[in-house]
Amino acid sequence: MTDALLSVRDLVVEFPKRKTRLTALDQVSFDIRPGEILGMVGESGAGKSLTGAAIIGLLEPPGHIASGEIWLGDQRIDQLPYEQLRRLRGKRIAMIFQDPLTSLNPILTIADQLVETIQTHLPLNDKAARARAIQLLDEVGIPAAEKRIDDYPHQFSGGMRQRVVIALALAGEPELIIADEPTTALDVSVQAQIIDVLKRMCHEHGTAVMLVTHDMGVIAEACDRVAVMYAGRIAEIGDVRQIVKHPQHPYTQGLMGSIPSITQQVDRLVQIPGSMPRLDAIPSGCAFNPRCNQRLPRCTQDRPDLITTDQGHVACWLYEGATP
Amino acid sequence: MSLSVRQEYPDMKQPLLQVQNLSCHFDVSKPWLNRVIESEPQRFLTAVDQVSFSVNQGETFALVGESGSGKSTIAKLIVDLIHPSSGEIRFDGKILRETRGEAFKTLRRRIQMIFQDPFASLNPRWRVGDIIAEPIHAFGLATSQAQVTRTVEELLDKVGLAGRDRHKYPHEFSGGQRQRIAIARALSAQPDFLVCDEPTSALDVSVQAQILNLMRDLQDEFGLTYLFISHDLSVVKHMADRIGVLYLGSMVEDAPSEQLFSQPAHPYTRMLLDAIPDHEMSGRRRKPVTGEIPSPINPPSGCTFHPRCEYADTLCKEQRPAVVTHNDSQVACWAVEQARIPVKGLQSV
Amino acid sequence: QTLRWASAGDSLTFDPHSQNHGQTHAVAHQIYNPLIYLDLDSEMQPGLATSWEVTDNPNVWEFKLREGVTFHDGSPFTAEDVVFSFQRAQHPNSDMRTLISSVVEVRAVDPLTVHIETNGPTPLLPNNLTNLFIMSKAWAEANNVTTPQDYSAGEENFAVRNANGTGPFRLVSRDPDVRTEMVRNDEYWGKEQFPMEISRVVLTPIQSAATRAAAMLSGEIDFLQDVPVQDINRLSGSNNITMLSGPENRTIFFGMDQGREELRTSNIKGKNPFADKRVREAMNIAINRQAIQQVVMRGQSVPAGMIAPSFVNGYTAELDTVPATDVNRAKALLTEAGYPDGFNVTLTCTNDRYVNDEAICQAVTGMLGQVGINVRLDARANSIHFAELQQGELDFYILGWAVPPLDSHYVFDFLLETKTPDTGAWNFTGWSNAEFDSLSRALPTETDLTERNAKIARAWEIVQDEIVYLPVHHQVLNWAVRQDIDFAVQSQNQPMLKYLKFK
Amino acid sequence: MTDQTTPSTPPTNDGLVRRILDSDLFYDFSRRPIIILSAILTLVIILAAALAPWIAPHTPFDPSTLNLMDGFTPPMQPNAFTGNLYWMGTDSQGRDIFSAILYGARISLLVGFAAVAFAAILGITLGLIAGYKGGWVDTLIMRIADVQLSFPAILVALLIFGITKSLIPSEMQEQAAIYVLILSIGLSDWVQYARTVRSSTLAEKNKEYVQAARLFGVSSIRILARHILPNVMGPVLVIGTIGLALAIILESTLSFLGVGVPATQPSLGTLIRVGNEFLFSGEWWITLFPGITLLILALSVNLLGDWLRDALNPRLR
Amino acid sequence: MIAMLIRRLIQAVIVMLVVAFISFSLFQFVGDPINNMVGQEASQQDRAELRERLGLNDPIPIQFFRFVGNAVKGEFGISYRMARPVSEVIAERLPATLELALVSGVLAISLGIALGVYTALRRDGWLSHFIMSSSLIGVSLPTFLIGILLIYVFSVELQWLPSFGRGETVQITENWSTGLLTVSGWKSLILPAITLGLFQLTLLMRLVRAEMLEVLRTDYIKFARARGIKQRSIHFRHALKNTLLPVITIAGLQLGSIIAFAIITETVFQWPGVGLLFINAIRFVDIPFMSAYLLLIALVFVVINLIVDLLYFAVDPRLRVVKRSAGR
Ligand SMILES: Nc1ncnc2c1ncn2[C@@H]1O[C@H](COP(=O)(O)OP(=O)(O)OP(=O)(O)O)[C@@H](O)[C@H]1O
Ligand SMILES: Nc1ncnc2c1ncn2[C@@H]1O[C@H](COP(=O)(O)OP(=O)(O)OP(=O)(O)O)[C@@H](O)[C@H]1O
Ligand SMILES: [Mg+2]
Ligand SMILES: [Mg+2]
Repeated sequence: MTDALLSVRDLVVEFPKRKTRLTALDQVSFDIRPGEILGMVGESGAGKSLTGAAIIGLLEPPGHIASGEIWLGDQRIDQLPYEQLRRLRGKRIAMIFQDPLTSLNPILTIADQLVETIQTHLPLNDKAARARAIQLLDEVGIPAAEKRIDDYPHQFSGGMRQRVVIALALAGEPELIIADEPTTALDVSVQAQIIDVLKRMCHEHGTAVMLVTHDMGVIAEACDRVAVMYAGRIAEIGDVRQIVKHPQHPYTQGLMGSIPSITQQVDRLVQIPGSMPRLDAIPSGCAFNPRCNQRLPRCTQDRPDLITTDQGHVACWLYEGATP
Repeated sequence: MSLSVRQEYPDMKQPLLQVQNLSCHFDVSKPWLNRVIESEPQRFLTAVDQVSFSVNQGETFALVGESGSGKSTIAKLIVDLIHPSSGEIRFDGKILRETRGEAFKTLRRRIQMIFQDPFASLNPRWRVGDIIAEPIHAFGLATSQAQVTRTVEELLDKVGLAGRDRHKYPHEFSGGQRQRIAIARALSAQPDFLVCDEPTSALDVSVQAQILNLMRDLQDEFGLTYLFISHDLSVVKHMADRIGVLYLGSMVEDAPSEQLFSQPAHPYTRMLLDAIPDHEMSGRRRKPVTGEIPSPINPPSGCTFHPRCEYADTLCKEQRPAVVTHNDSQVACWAVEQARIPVKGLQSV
Repeated sequence: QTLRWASAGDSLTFDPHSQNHGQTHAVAHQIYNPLIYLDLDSEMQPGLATSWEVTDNPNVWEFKLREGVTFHDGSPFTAEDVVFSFQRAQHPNSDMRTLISSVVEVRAVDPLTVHIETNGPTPLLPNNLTNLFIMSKAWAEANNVTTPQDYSAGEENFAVRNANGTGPFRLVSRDPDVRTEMVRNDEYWGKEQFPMEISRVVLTPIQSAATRAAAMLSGEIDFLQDVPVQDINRLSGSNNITMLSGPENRTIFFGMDQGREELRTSNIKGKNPFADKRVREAMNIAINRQAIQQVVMRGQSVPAGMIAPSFVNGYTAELDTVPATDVNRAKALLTEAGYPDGFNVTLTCTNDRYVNDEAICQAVTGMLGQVGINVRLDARANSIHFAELQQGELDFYILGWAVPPLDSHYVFDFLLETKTPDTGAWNFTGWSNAEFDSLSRALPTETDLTERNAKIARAWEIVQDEIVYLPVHHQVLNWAVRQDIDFAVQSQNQPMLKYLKFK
Repeated sequence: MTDQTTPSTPPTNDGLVRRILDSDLFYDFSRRPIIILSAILTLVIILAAALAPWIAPHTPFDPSTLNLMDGFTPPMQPNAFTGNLYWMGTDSQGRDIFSAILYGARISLLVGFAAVAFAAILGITLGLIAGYKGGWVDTLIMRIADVQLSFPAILVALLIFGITKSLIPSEMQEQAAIYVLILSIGLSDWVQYARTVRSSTLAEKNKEYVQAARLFGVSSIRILARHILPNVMGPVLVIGTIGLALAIILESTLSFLGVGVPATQPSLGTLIRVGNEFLFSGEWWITLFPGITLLILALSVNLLGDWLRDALNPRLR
Repeated sequence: MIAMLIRRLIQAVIVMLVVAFISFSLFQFVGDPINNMVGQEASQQDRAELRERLGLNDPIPIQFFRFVGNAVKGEFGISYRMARPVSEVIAERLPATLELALVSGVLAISLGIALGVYTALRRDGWLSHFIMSSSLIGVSLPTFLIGILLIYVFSVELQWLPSFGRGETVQITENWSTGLLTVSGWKSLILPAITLGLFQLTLLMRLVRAEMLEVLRTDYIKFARARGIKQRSIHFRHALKNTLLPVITIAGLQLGSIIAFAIITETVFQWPGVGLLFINAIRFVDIPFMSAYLLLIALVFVVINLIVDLLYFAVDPRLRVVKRSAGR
């Protein structure tokens, strides 16, 4: 575990509601190693974005971390005071949001936003910061960066804006980037470009990435490891190849099967009945049990812990007894 | 009214929908005064440009293309939500826009649509039962309230919901369930033809699978014909019998599904196919896509795809390619026509 | 010593002959002098004239002028200026012309003597001259203001905002409705005669009653002219303020249109209830004047039985007795008159002219309601009220009347004589009585004072008997001054600041 | 377009109470004592005003029932002349302040509600049409709105007053006053509704449920009335509530300026205006009690409106 | 930009014409102007002559154009009430109103923005709650009551500040006298300015707060936080500017309505401005003054709106660079 850059331990995020508290993240644990790209998949509402927000400390009140620990290297960061956390953000952990159209401040130029970010984290004078900004834009593949740096966000197309966003995230040379669905708002064709940029930057800078998405294609293409989330819990974590080829958790299996394939023609897709439970109605035991076609009696009562199997980690009673 | 009884069509291969040279321009000019002062001409956005295709009874025709390529516009043109600038749309041999009275009402009833956003396509203030019953009332398909209720319950049952759900409001349902309600509403008009504009793109894959399966079941049961719009090629491949590829409002290729995937002719089709993420990790290399889709207001000259095309030459820049038919497919590409791109089976033309 | 003076309304113009308007005259008195003026006790005092008497020709009055008087611009005052001023005041633009309508000619006999010839014997001519100010002929000619400002046409001339008088103060600056500043005229002819302690006067009109009271209370004002009656207690309770009060030359009363066939605003059709004296009497005894005095006026009024205040020639305490309020008798009278269920009528009232005018009307509305007369109250600004009144469009209205000449004839002439183009200018009651008319018309030329007073008494008898108007009360004048000021009210509501002394 | 033959039944409202009690709105409501208090106070004032003829001890609008000698009776002290006791005192005419407040609130509320209703109906209708039809209809309506907007409420009201004053014969002015108030306040306020409804309509009309309805050949009017209208009412409710408070205040301001209802039938504003003259002279109760009533009413309604706005704003949840 | 300006100008002209038409209609339909001009005694023939002389027998459109022509020249006729040319009266009183409006406007805008930002940033602080609650009281109390209360407390009881008028004024030009150059002028200004500005202040404050909260929830602010940008910069560089954009419009409108609302304040404080004149004009049905005032207010609004639009243009890059991006 010592080699992990980010280590999340039993993270619980709660939203106080009328009478109860909603547990949006329930005992989430995972690690990211330096330079590694960890994918986070799961259906809408599974808690992917919340995990990212919790790590960088941007949970929106009344949401809060109820228990658990988040370690960045040797530093525990889930209880840092605001100012320390702020210094961390952008410098050690950066975040990219889904919508490039709304992520940039519309009334500041790209230069304004980049230079400010750079100077917040690096001791550079205006000129040097600007040079660095141009270099960053260059790196993420903005043509004629020098000319376009003084443009406003609305003068860029969607794909270009997402590149700017990536440049901004990279400005403080962070060790970890949390990318929350960086390509969902973009076209398939542009998607591939952005994923490429992201991958390249990580390799070049040795940055670790937590890539949140619900697109298995993106996961398969970009990630080293994948965590599958279901109803605020991690259902399975493992090597991307393992998960794609040999999913263990029945949910993952269903998920993989429900994606139409272009290589084979099937008449009916594999279909998981029902839908993910709402946070206020998570069934006892395994959250997936009402939809599971391999349900065991105990699934309805006892919650499975994440156990280690030879192919990764899975939270499912089917694999109980597998070697830890 | 009973749902299971359907008019039978004598020839299943009869084209139910024929679209010919359909074009749609939107006036995106600046206000008149600005134009005068800045001496700018009036500007039009060509959303759909000379598109022709036909859909056979009982088949699924899919339209694919990048965002802004005109898919939704075609869908709206077909269901008569907007009016074409030129070209004609024939449904069952009749032109919707030229029919009047009862015939118009009947035609209108026979073409229904399922929208992309299941959250916006249901009126949040209406109960599900009333939503589904709206077409029944509007088209006068029931004679009594009891009949309406029965039909609504039957429909809910058909799409995998419970009859008592009709008392609930849309917000009490998940996205997938709402899309089922939307489908039930479309079905309540007893249509023959369903235009489905990205019906699953707002849904999670597991729910998408449910909806796609449901749509297939309904097609089998009712003999429905689909115009299926999606940007997800793998979904399209799963659903469609025939696929049309749109680029900047023009149809660049129109081919049977298998053929399109196995022998893509147009460079754009190839590019799209190459860009499909390999989620199965079959080891297929994904080719990076070059460039971005140009503005439809000022489309490139000649073949609109030429700036992004590796096969483009001067002819492509200057002249718009004609549509070439081969086998069962049509392609609009100079390079294909001039055989600069090797396409299996095309040489025979 | 600066005096900060506030009033409800402002002077309308400094052109002394343009408007016959109380506050306009009140301000003008500080700057201009008439030949004769009324002092704090409403006694006629020599102003620019030192003496006046009828000459042998009963139609000609002789005025001796004061010697050594100069205008503010230094030019001397002569008989020519008097002749000029009278001519000016007779111009059609002048509002003062009716007061001297009897004047045929004004002649300068010598620089300090003028003769005024009237179209008949006019014993009360001096009474009409107390607000007739004398301008400098030379100055008027130099500034092209030889004719008065045509007020209704909106004309403005040099004299409107500039003044050159002979009075105790000279005008420094003038911002209509906002602020008027005057300084002491050290060349004033009466410099030695009067205290003349104020060196500067700043006049500010304050419309809102509450603000007026507040300004006085907060010490921003030294002298407040129109004290709201409800604030008298509060003001007099303040250590820094002295209240001055005295009878005012103004009586408030109600008029009823008795002449019409049918009232405009009544449910009674085909006849006019007001035409029946019993109805008028019923109304007269339905009004509880004491209650109005005590509650609405807070004691600051004198319940009235006649429409002339005590200092007017012809006034008697007997005539002024207030009828006892008797609701039952009023009801009986109405029944007798054929209105057992009463009737409807609209009372039209000002809300910005007289002290608590609207409240008085409301109170009367209630009182008449109690005897069955269902009154609808319509209160509005005085300009509209008077415009409609003068068009003869009102059935039942409020009016207040002052008698500057201090003689009953003024009341008769305006309010009671039969309405003709020349008489009864403000008689909108439709009341007409031949005997009364002949009595009244004989008055101006009646030189025998005993005979004259007898006629006046007889005329009043008729009026009182007929209950032509319903008098309510005589107003009491209240001024508030800073505690260290020694001053007294003047019944015309014209503060003569030259009399003001500081303790 | 052919209209449908069978009218569809409106959604039944069974279980409405249950739904309300279940709703987030109600939950939020039930947790805010101040809001509950505001609601109760508003309700009490409205009820008291509505029931004024039955609960008021006197009829202040009938001058013949007043005894002038009762004038200026201080609260809870017997009148010096008549010995009558009024727990809120009396005004210059001997009117019982408490009754006058009830009747006055009646007028204020009547004017407020009617003005809001008038403004809302006008604004909603025009907003719906502008938003749905678009094009020159939209431009025209919104330009008119702009012109209207450049005249603040008070000015519009004063103007209409000035005009009607000279147009209406004076004997009718009194009865007309209240309608003039309603008209002028309503006219000065519709723009807000129109703008809000228009922008909501613009958003709603492009939503797919509207397109779906068009597919069934539902007529524009029906789409507007049955589909769009219910969905744009949320913000209207908020504006309406706050507008009610504003209308009540505006009414009192106009009455204060002397252009409102006549003093014989005083609204809260007229009561305050009249009482204002007696503030320095020590008869504080004449203006204080109506003033407090007005403040409580406007404040409660404002608080409710404020809360409603936050509660209905999904982004604040 | 130019096109926008022209369009705005055309719109402004149309608005002014509409208002002019309303004003003109006042003359036409509200009472016979002749009646207001001549005395009771004027004969039928005098009236007819005057009609002819004033051109009241001309066709309505011609009269309207003459009215507009005169209005452009600043001639509105003679006030019925004051018997002086309306334009002159207005010119004399306008400085007082403008000064009052300006000071309250500045007060409302500066304090409104400051408090709005404060309460948005310290959303849950007790001070914010206090400010928000008292602001509600502020909008629930009619302006005139506030004025009266202020007079009662500060003039009558404490005797700190004058209760009425403008205090000493200094004549700057022939028509412009200012109270801003004297101590008593400023003292007199305080209470009316507060009374007048309070409502707009609370309105602006609530608007700024709501707008700011909205902006603080946007993605770009979240993204800025995620980049570790300093709190100060996020609040005042990133959020505030975006907040103020929509506020400009409202602030502009508010400034306009301040002038209109001055009517009440001027009545309460006997402030010698045009508002006080207007309320009297209404009471006296002084049509020439009413119509001139109407046009004046419309003009003020139109001008403010124009300025606001230009300001918008200067501040919002999305508008400024329209041309460049369209040219791509
Ligand atoms: N402010 C909040 N109050 C209550 N519940 C919340 C709040 N924010 C998020 N949640 C809940 O937390 C759960 C996880 O949300 P999250 O945004 O992490 O999902 P996600 O996996 O990112 O989904 P998506 O793919 O739609 O982005 C959801 O069920 C959501 O409803
Ligand atoms: N009403 C309209 N006015 C102007 N332009 C329009 C209008 N509707 C669509 N367009 C333009 O027409 C083009 C085609 O739009 P359309 O919605 O058909 O694309 P699409 O293929 O459905 O894209 P997406 O995948 O994003 O839904 C786009 O450039 C769009 O901007
Ligand atoms: Mg998410
Ligand atoms: Mg689309």
